[in-house]
Amino acid sequence: MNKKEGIIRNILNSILPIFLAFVIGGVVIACIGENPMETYWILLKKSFLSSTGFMNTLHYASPLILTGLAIAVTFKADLYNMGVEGQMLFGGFFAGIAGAYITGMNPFLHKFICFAAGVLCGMAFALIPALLKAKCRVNEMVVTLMLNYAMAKALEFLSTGVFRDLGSGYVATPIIKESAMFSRFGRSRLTMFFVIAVIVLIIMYVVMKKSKLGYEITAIGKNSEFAEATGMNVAKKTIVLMLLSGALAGLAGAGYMMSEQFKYTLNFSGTPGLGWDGMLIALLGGHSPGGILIAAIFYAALKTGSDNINMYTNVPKEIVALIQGLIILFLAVKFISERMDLKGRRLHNGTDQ
Amino acid sequence: MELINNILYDTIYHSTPIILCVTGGMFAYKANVLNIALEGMMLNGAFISTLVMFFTGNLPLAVFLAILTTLVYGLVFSFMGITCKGNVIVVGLAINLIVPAIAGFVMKMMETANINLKNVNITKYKINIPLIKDIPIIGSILSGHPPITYLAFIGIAIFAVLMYKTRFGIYVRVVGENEDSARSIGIKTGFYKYAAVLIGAFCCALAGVNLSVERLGLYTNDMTAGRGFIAIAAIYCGQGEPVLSSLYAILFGVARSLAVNLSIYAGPAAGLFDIIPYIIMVAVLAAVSIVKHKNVKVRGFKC
Amino acid sequence: GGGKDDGRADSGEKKDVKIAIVCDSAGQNDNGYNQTAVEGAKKAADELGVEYKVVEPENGVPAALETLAEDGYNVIFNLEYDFDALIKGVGGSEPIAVMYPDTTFVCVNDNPNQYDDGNVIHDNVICALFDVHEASYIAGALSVQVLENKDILFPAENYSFTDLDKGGRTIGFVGGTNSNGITVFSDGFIEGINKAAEDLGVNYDYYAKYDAGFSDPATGSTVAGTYYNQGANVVYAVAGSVGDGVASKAKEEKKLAIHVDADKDDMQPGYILTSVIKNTSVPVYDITKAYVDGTIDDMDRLQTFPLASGATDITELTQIKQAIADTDEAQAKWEEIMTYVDDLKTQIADGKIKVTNAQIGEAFDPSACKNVTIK
Amino acid sequence: MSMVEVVDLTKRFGGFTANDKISLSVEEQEIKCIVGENGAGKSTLMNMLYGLLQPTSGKILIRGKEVQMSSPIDAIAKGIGMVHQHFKLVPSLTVYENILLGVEIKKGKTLFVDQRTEIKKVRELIDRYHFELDPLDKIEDISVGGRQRVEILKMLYRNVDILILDEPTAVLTPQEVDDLMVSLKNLKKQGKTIIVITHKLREVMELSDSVTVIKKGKVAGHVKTKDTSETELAQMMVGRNVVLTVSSERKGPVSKDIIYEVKDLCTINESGKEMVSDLSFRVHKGEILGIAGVEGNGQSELVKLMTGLMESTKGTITFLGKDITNQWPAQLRREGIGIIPEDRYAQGLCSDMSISDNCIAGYHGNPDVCKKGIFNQKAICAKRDNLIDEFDIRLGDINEKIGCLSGGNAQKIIVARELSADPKLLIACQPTRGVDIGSIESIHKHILKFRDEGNAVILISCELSEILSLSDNMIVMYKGKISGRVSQSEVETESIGLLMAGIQPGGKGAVHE
Ligand SMILES: Nc1ncnc2c1ncn2[C@@H]1O[C@H](COP(=O)(O)OP(=O)(O)OP(=O)(O)O)[C@@H](O)[C@H]1O
Ligand SMILES: Nc1ncnc2c1ncn2[C@@H]1O[C@H](COP(=O)(O)OP(=O)(O)OP(=O)(O)O)[C@@H](O)[C@H]1O
Ligand SMILES: [Mg+2]
Ligand SMILES: [Mg+2]
Repeated sequence: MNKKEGIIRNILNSILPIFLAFVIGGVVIACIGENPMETYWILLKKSFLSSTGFMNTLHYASPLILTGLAIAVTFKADLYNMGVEGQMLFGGFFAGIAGAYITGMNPFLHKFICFAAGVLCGMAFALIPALLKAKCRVNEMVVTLMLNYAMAKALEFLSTGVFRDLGSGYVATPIIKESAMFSRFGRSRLTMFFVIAVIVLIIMYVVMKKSKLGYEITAIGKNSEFAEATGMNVAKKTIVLMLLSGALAGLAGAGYMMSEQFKYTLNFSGTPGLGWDGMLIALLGGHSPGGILIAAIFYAALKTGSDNINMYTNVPKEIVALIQGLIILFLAVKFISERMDLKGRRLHNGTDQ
Repeated sequence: MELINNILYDTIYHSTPIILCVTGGMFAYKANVLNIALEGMMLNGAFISTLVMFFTGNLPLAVFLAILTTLVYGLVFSFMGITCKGNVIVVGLAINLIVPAIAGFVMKMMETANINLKNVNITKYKINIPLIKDIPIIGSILSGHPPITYLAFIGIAIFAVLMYKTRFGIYVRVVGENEDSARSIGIKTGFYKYAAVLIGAFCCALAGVNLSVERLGLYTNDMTAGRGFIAIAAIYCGQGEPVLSSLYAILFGVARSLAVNLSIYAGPAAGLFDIIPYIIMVAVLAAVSIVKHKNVKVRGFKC
Repeated sequence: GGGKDDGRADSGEKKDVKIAIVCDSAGQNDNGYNQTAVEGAKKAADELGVEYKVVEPENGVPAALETLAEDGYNVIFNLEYDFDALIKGVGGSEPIAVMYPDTTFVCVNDNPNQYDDGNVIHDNVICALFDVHEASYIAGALSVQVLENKDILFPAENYSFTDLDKGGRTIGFVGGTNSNGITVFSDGFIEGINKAAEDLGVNYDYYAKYDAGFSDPATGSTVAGTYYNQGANVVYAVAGSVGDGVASKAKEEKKLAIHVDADKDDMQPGYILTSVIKNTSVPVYDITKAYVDGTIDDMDRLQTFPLASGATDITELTQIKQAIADTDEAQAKWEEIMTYVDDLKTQIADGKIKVTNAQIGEAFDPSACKNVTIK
Repeated sequence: MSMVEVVDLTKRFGGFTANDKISLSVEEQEIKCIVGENGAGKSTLMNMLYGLLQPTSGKILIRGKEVQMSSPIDAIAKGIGMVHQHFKLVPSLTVYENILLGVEIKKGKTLFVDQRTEIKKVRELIDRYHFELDPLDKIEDISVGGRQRVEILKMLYRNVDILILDEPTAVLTPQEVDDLMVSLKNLKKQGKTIIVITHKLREVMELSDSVTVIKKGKVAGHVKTKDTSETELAQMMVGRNVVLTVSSERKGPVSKDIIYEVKDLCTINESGKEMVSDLSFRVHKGEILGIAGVEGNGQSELVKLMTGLMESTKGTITFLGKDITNQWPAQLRREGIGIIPEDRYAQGLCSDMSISDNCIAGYHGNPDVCKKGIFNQKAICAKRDNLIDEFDIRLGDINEKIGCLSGGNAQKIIVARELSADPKLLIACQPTRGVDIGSIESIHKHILKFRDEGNAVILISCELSEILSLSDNMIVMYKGKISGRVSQSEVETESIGLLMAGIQPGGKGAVHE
């Protein structure tokens, strides 16, 4: 009974914002003299209703699932790893280097090495804020924010210097070898990478919902003093979680490299970047793996939809960005809150000391 | 000598928008609202002021509308995040997405990729202080900057007073520190949170005007280039203390100015110079934190 | 912006020729490279009756190329440097050029469509290259000529140049990123400076930054500020919006800037010496016309647009000319410089002057430029 | 005419009725005590009187007039002030800023706060009520008793006639409790009407004029204090006979086997000051060692050291012959040390997590609930049900969050959890703080039973009576050192009071630092 009510509320809470955003977007589209229904139909048709389109959507959701998870494991533990973007870039970059410079390798092994490179790089990046937090109590949010920029610059330096593809007219690393590329399923862009992302998602589901680590993540997130006192070494766990997050981000970057980009360019993760998208996805998905999956697919649909609207209508793609922003804005709010009386409930805080 | 003057001048240049964002954002920080939309708000300030300048050439109107529209974003942020209790990070990120989307849309309608103010001569905005401007080092720090730059620095003091000497400041801090206690004596917590966010919006709008109209006379869609996030970092480093946080903002300005000015001597390694500001911030932060916690024997992060 | 497409492009019933422009990240209204391509498409639409579509891809160029080809566009222009999927094929799939043999793909700014031995890979891919190094060369020579005569040319009250013997013989370069697409400008520019300096028997200093990015004008402004303060009197920016910051700084410092891509001289009139134009409308129109005329198969698979073609050049200099002092002496000097410049253009066209072209992999030799000290 | 009258006041939280038609009246210049078990609805009732909660139905009358209060501001305007169970102070502000919070004095019509006048006014206030406080101290630096006084002054400054105190003595030292009672009686003399919620029947008897007992949201009875006794009140509250002081009588002498030994232990606080200095003591098998002392004399740090939450700068701790200095809480629990932490909701429980999650906290890595890092949900539920059964923990919905439990039951979960892991030593800090008498009785019984099974207990409490009644031996701490050691047979409350103040009985003067 109660549960059912909750589900209905959750559904309404996710549909209402989307609806509202599309209405506002529709008004804007109508204002510039285009047909909103037609525009939306293209969005829907191309992202969901055609099989290739839907598979493409899943393809673009793959890295988002992973960056979403990367954010969720830390945010849930009240650790603000804003460095997922940088970790993803770092991982993607060196997966690309491993993919480009190692030759004559068995395809399976080669991909594995690339993934390993990506994961290790992601973890290496995450280790810095983790150690600074655990050993010196430096605010991890600030450090990761800063290192993101430093990382982007450092990678630019590397890709314009030692790892530059001299044959290319713009800044790019050499393209990765065939053996490191995921091949597509049929005519869609979908690759094995999606399957890998889903497997990781399932593993993370078990970790977060059923495991000791998941329990500890929740406890640290809800009350770190409690966690410390009941024997979770918060400093150590901080390192573990940051490394896990970095590994997921690195995996996302590596997979994106091997299934979509194939070389590192300065626009590797687009704007605002897969790591930032991941943050939204984690928050929208309520830090739960199931929510993250849905949010990632939805977000990817908007992204592909943006291209399609651009291609099949005269509506500028900024409209899609606007709708995207509005949806996120409205999704932040629970329009239908829990029963009013429940909302006012305060939990005990313990004696004041 | 020229180089030193240059470095100092550029330090002020690069510090200004960050200081404005910092002084604006720290009230929200103190009120326990993470205003991650500083970036978007600053961009909006830049966009609207440039747009209005482009069409009217009327600077006061441009500044006024920039502030007004940014305050609208501040209201949206507050309404969604505070009144509707939405997740403020999500709301902030959404605003960071919406602002460039709207700006991009408008520019698409104008069929341009950036707005260039041909009617504006930015040297006109520079205030050259007689006498002082000729003193070597001090001259380039104190003279030749546009008005908002001076405002930003004066703002540090004003906001420090506002934060610590007035009822408003006390309430904002109380609301952030212990909302329950604020409520129990009848402080309208929502009002102070709104106010804190709106101060942030106001300052960000000025930062945007400074960045676009005053300094460059043009607008491009990602001209804020992460300065809002740097400001957030500076606020956290300085724990929302006006002077300390601003010092971090200036530190960043120094590092950035050094990076730009020295990189022309660095040859191929110049690309690495851009990393300096960020590394310096992290290093300083780590050092400060180590010193601060050297006596802490309590385990865990709650101390 | 937008084209004529009405959203029913996939009906496939129309016999009309459809062309598409895939923009790079600067977007269709960049007042430069993308925009001129769109203008070319518009002209083709007006004069040849083709349909055109402008795409600003969000999910990468390859995806856009594929979708457009799938939807039956006949000629697709790719303005971004991303060609691997098109030419080589990625992820185990065929190259897009092979998947859609009936579509003509045009790669602008690069020539990926050849084997190492120079043979063409795909017959349905045409590459268009601009000899911007030649235009840059002219810009470099012009800069030196103008600077050496600045006291005659410009009214003193409008400009505050650094004296030539106090470090004023300095020229700066701000590049968006360290790639062939950028260095090609710088190399030609240096050679042009060297040529004029040699002719006048002077020596120039040259500052360059190749990693200013493309988006933050404030960076451009500060970097240029540094150069100007080091004595530079001209700064050449090949860095998108960053260049706008450079131009704005030039006006602030009352010195000169050189812009790039389209004629942006009127952005800061009088303070932008010239712009190096890369007029993409020429290849867009020409190739579309060839397709419509049915002569496209006879075209060379590599189209180069040298200085002589008009697709790349410096501007007409109308803006800067208005800033020249109203004295006879100045006007005469200006004419003299124009003659000098025209002479250089002819020599380049005749092949008497050979400018290094980094775009096709030629290496630049600094030691050949004895009159320029690269800092 | 009664000062405050409440008629048929009802408060529902969703389907749950926290207050059910409560009626009571408080006369002018009366001290009224309200007693009842944890979760009976006392705080809810008071929160309605103070405008923090709105009644679902019923009336509130002040001086005979019906009033509607939508916020504390209304309540204060009507002359009602409240000191909460959990203080509502702002730690980073000073005493005077906290007192004047919301009623700052401005410099004329400017925005600025007139700090000088404010400080002066607060000084006067402190002097008028003979409270011991420095207006310039920051709240985070003063003792709990001090904070309480600040809360009271905050209300007095606002000229309230009716003062509500919710469990004011739960966190005070005996001295502070005495001081508070004197202050309250003074206030009554000065014309104030006072309502006090407390679990301590001794205080009820000493302080109040009349008592109202609340049970499960309903009034169980009104009595005049002079007509009743502690036992009768306890009976009314719990509905059965309660043993008010559990006797620690033991069957034989304490064994000679040392279980736990602390030697020359030292640690410093953030500013480098030594908070525990060269502390040594031993705990034997079958012994309850009480540690008494005025708060702020290093007990808190000692507890943190013993429970692995803090590192020592010097000294050792040995347990069963093994060096366990500076081990982490998880290791300590694995060695066989059960820990009842000082602050229930900060360290012992996580309010936002479920009951079952809290039941395994600290032992969540044990093989019986967790294999290869994956939880066995069934085993966890079984364990939870066991604990609830065995320790008679009363709760509504088993799937509720811990935060919804009443204080006593929440505390019982911790005790149950720690004892069920079969430790050899139990470190129990403030095990009954804020807990109702029924629960106190049961917690005390569990502790004694645990000792009688041959285990040892270290009991840290600022409730002197608790230490006196339970412990076999005790040490008193003063300024980070031990100022005295006494065994139960030779104990006198008075001498302990002196030891706590750092004075050796027999007039030997202060203990050396
Ligand atoms: N906001 C709320 N929402 C739902 N239930 C609540 C709320 N506040 C209190 N309760 C419930 O109402 C009951 C009465 O709570 P209250 O705090 O008044 O008890 P109390 O008598 O003060 O107990 P204690 O002695 O532990 O302080 C408890 O069961 C509590 O869980
Ligand atoms: N109560 C127990 N009884 C037996 N073995 C245990 C118990 N608790 C933990 N262990 C085992 O002892 C080993 C070390 O425990 P410990 O908790 O230090 O592991 P850990 O990996 O450091 O865990 P954590 O991540 O919680 O710190 C682990 O293999 C663990 O499974
Ligand atoms: Mg209570
Ligand atoms: Mg461990």
